[in-house]
Amino acid sequence: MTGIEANKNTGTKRSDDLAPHKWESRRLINWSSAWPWVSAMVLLLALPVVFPSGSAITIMNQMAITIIFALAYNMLLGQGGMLSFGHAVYMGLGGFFCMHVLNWVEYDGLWLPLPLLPVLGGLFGLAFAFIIGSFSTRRAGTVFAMISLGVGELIAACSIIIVVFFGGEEGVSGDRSMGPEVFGFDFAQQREVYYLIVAWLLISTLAMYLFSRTPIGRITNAVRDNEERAEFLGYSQRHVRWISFCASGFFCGVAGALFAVNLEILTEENLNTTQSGIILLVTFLGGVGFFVGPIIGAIVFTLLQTVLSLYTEIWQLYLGILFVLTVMFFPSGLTGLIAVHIAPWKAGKLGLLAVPYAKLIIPLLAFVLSGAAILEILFHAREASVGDEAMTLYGITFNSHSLLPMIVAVVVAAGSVVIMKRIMPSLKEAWDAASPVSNAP
Amino acid sequence: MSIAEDLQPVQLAVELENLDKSFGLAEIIRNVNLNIETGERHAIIGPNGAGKSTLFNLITGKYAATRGLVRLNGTDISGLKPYEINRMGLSRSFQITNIFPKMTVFENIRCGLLWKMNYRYSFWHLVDRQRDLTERTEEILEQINLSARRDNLAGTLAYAEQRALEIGITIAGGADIIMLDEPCAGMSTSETEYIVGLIRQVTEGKTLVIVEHDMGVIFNLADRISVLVYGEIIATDTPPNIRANASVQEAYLGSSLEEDG
Amino acid sequence: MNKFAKLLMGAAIAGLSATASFAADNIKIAFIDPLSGPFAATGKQGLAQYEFAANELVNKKGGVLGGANFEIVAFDNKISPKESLIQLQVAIDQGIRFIAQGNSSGVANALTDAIKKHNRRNPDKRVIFLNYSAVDPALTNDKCNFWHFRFDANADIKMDALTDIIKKNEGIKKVYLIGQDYSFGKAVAAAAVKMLGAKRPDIEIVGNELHPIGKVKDFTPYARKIIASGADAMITGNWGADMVGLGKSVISAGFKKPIYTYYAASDGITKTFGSDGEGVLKLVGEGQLNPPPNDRADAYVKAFKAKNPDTDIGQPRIANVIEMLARAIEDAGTADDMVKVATALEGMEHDSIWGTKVKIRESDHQAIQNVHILAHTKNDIAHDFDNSGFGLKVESTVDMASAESPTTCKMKRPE
Amino acid sequence: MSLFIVNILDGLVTGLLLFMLCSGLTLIFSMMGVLNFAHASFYMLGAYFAYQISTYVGFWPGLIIAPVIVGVLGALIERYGLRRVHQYGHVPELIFTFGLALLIEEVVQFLWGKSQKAYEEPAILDFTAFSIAGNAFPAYKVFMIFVAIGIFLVLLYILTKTRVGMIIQAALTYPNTVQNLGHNVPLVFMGVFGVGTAMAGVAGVIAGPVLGTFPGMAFLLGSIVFVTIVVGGLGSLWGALLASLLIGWLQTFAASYNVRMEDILVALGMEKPVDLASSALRDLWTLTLPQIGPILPYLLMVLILIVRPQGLLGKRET
Repeated sequence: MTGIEANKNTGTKRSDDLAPHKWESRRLINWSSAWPWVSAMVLLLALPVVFPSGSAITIMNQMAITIIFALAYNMLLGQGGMLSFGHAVYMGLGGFFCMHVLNWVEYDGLWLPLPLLPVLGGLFGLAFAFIIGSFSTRRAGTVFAMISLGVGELIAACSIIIVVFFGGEEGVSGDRSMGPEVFGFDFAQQREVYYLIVAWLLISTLAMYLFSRTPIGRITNAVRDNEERAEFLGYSQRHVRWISFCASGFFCGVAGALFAVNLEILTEENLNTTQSGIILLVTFLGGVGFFVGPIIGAIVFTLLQTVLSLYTEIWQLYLGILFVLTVMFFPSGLTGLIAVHIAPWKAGKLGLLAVPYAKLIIPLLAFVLSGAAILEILFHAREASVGDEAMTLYGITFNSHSLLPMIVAVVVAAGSVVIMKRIMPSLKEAWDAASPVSNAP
Repeated sequence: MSIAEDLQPVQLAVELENLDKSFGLAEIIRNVNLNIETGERHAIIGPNGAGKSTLFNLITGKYAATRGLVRLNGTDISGLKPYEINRMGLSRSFQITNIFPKMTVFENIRCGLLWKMNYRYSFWHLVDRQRDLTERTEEILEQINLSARRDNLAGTLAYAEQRALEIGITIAGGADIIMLDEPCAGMSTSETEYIVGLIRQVTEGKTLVIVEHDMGVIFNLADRISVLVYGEIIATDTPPNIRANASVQEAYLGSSLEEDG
Repeated sequence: MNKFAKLLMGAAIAGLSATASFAADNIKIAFIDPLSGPFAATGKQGLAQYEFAANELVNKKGGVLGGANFEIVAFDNKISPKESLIQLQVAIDQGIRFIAQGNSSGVANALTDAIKKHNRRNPDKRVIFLNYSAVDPALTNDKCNFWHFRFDANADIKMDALTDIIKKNEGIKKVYLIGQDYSFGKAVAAAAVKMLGAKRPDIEIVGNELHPIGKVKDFTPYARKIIASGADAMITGNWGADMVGLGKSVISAGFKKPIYTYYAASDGITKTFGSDGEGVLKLVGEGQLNPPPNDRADAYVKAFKAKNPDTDIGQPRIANVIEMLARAIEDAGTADDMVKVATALEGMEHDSIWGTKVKIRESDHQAIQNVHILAHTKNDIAHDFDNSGFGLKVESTVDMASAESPTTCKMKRPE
Repeated sequence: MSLFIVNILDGLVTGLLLFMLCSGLTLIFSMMGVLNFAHASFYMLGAYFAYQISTYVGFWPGLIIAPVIVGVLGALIERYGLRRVHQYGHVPELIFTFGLALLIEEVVQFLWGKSQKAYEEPAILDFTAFSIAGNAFPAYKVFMIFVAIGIFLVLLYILTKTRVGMIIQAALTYPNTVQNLGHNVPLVFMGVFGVGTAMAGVAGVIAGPVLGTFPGMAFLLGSIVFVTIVVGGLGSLWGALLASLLIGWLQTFAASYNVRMEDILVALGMEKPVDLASSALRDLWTLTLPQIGPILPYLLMVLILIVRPQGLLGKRET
């Protein structure tokens, strides 16, 4: 909101004495910066038409909530350089609070239209972040990480002990459709909830994006990069971290509220360290250095979790491998992988990479598939019940206990490694040619 | 001391009173007394390990003094945090280049402006939409001659450019007292000339406290010079007098001669 | 949003909807339980039993409704309520109308609540919840609903049976209660205090405590307290690693008295206890494997082991679920109208393969059946667990346990 | 009183076991500045390797072989994983070890399945060493105490009497001096990581039979190890020892004494609500010490970090 207003003010006061390039960047509505938002909105509105099934909508709801949570988490990790191991509690607490609010609506006649619930969740998350942040943000680095871990464990443990608020292991459940109707919607159907969540997704994402463009947002970056320097520019590193911690807490609370609306139940799992670990994984996988990183991470992770687990039992193993490989080889995440292509693209040299990539994709795909095949065959051979030796992989049915499929998989895997090694030099050459590296020192 | 006594009443920008600093058993700064006048260009010189950087860090609040007082424009600043001291009108640069390497040159300067232009912890302004902010930033870029590098990442600049940027960030907030820690360290002659010119230009009308090894720079720039040896100030005077001072010759230049031999 | 992500999402969800559009010749039962993560062993064991029971007890006999086979569709809920609700949605989308779940009362609570709401909001796509293992008494009391059926004896029923046995054992004067700090652990403790107080007022409860669930690294301090209390018997509702840790610590600290427990068998637990558990571990539960109650049960277990040599029939009631569901569908004459199927299941009396009658009580949809005290032993074991030679042998039996017990359930039936 | 003595001994066993993990972690942290999140995973690997070996050749060879395998594995992970991530900075390093912990748990489940493994103490130690008021103290626990103390003494000897030890000690006190060692810093890093993980492996080998060998064992112990070294002071070996024993006893005594909140509140002059079931504070009134025992270390850590961020005996922050 605030961002749009500020935008309006400067936009209307524009005078013509400025250089054209500045003028362009300050128009009220700037197409080049608005098109991602508009197209995202159109896409999000269209998705339920393309995928009308209840499960697809449930998954998309889950995805949207994860996006908000991951973006809020990245306000700390990516923007502020604060590594939190207990961030699930801020989302969880916001969600639990909203669950109680829903029950007050249902049983005590509290008047609250459902679309406003996330504001309450956000405020609760903010209040809690304010308290915890008052001491945890004094230092960055390991001390902050350890306090976050400790606080996370404490709250997660409390969720079992303090039954009044957390409902013990069965959690707190409620009914979202008991509030006043809004424009004729009572939010009983998943699709109505989808549009509610999507609206909040857009609002939160825009707000978090604009936050990163405010003075405090920029200084958060500065403190992350060089806290000493920031102190000598008049900023208290502690206050800067505290403020961004609170902002992150707010949006975590919003995500928690949407979770409460979507699944109508909050349990201990919303608070525990596993959940905190997952959001770290999601954010890092997507790429912490980019605003869109967590969005991509959340989409990919939710798909892996819900879709891959339909096809294989050892999806978590794949996820673990993917995560470790990402940290080792692409520390800037999936988005980083895409982002490195922007420079060649701008230089119009992306075409140079097409051929080497096309060459690489086949052995790479072969390697991934055969590697997965090795794991799947091993797993099937051990887990299958007697007589069920036939397994189907990539549409081929074979006996998992015989040696041949395994040999084939190993040979393909080894062969593709050899081929990839052969291709690598030419790929590197193409890269050198395509990247517009300035020769200036 | 003589000048300060001659021109009563003078305004003092920085006053150090019986300042001591120890790390464990090592006494780095011993009973330093120093008055720096408003508008003066004051240099601190001394051999390696004399405690120049420590003195800097004491004045700017990075370290707390073991004993003694630091006054800024007459106010005692002991125990204040660096950011509080900065808000009182003192700004410093660092011996080791200390910029925001992952931000653009433009943003580096803008970060230096935010507090002083009253944007502070605002989350209701968008930085890109603030005309005053952008204009001021570009003025400073112009001043430090980095307009062409506006959108480059600071970490990718050449060394001299980074040092210039460092000075740019330091003066951006418009502080009255500028403290520069070895701004010309590791530079070629031509680069040094460029930086000295820059310093002279951007500190016009301000109090400058500078630590530097390059004697050419010091004698060119400073109104007065203090000589720090083993944590003690052995002399404070005008450049010609310092040059002529026997104890300085002995303690400072002498020791460097020995090293050469 | 990014183009790449859009594509990926599109492809994946398209794949998802493709799996959803299979023809529905078979009657599908969604099995929603953990198949990955720390509780996967129990989940996979249950899945193997469901698949075997469906094949052996229904499909090999020609199916139901003149040829429709049962098909078990597995959904991994990672023992998370959140994932369970998502998988429930996926299952419903695939046209599945029968939902089986058992591990964790927390998940069961989430599911029963979600199913109640779903059935109210979508009367054309109603589903039935076959709870085969979650024993929180609340599910058939305050939280009961028309769509939920429980085939296991609940915690109160088991405790009722257990205290009936303890009542007859004059040697027990002091009892120590310990459990995990959550609803089930608390329910066990509360039932024990109440029922022991009613049946054997002379018994002193020398300890009644809860420990954090899944967080205790070393149970030795608890074992010390139990020994020091001079207890003649110990009752615990612990399961999983908490059961093994507690049991092993208590035994190695020198406890030689009976440990009455709900879950201390199979999934590696029987093997881990081995000879240490002999004469100490006593389970209260339904289902009789040793001695085999009849030839049919014996053959059934043998056939199962031949197919799944590394898995056990740890939850015999699964066979009852399948047989009774098949009967209900036959009786109702439909596998689409859930009101009819549920009505047929209500009040059904069934002669189980395990030699007991099973009756679904109309008032709360709780199965009433024989409950046994089973001893962990090596003697007279026809069907062992974990291929360890050790198994569970029926020591004493309470016929149709708690058949008349009260319930707070106010069953609301659809008109 | 007899229960008190038993608890002292039990707490000592727990504390020493913790110390075996913490000492390795402290060494690694001091030399490399990395908090190895996957440290407890190497402990788990130690238990599983030893279990596998024990099914072929019995317990004793496993005691030696399993830690060696774990150590070699650790060194390889340092060489080919951590060293690569090192260049990106500390946060990615921490995240790498975090991911490694997840991956190792998955790999263990992939290789050994999800059930508990029947890894048992050797028959020769399967007897009661002594009893205090009916409470048996198994011989195996005596053995654990001796192994832990033995390892501590060896470590102390290496640190104080050997050249490598001197280097490591220098690194403990002045982290930057390691950089001045010049030659073979990478080799020292790899060695320290290998030895540190091998020590975690030893802890796994001897704890596996007592605390259980199952895929969740690393997770259960994982964060408590961090808590211990943070409480003790990062980089301080004596601090790690102090904190390990402190936390060992804290947990043992917290689990043993049923101090009830009700008694404390009544003693403080508060009145117990008549209708407890509907009181908003009912959870507070029914709370007991064993219930909150496992979270006490976290509470301790948060308090210590607030009051004294460098830990009990630590000298440096970060």
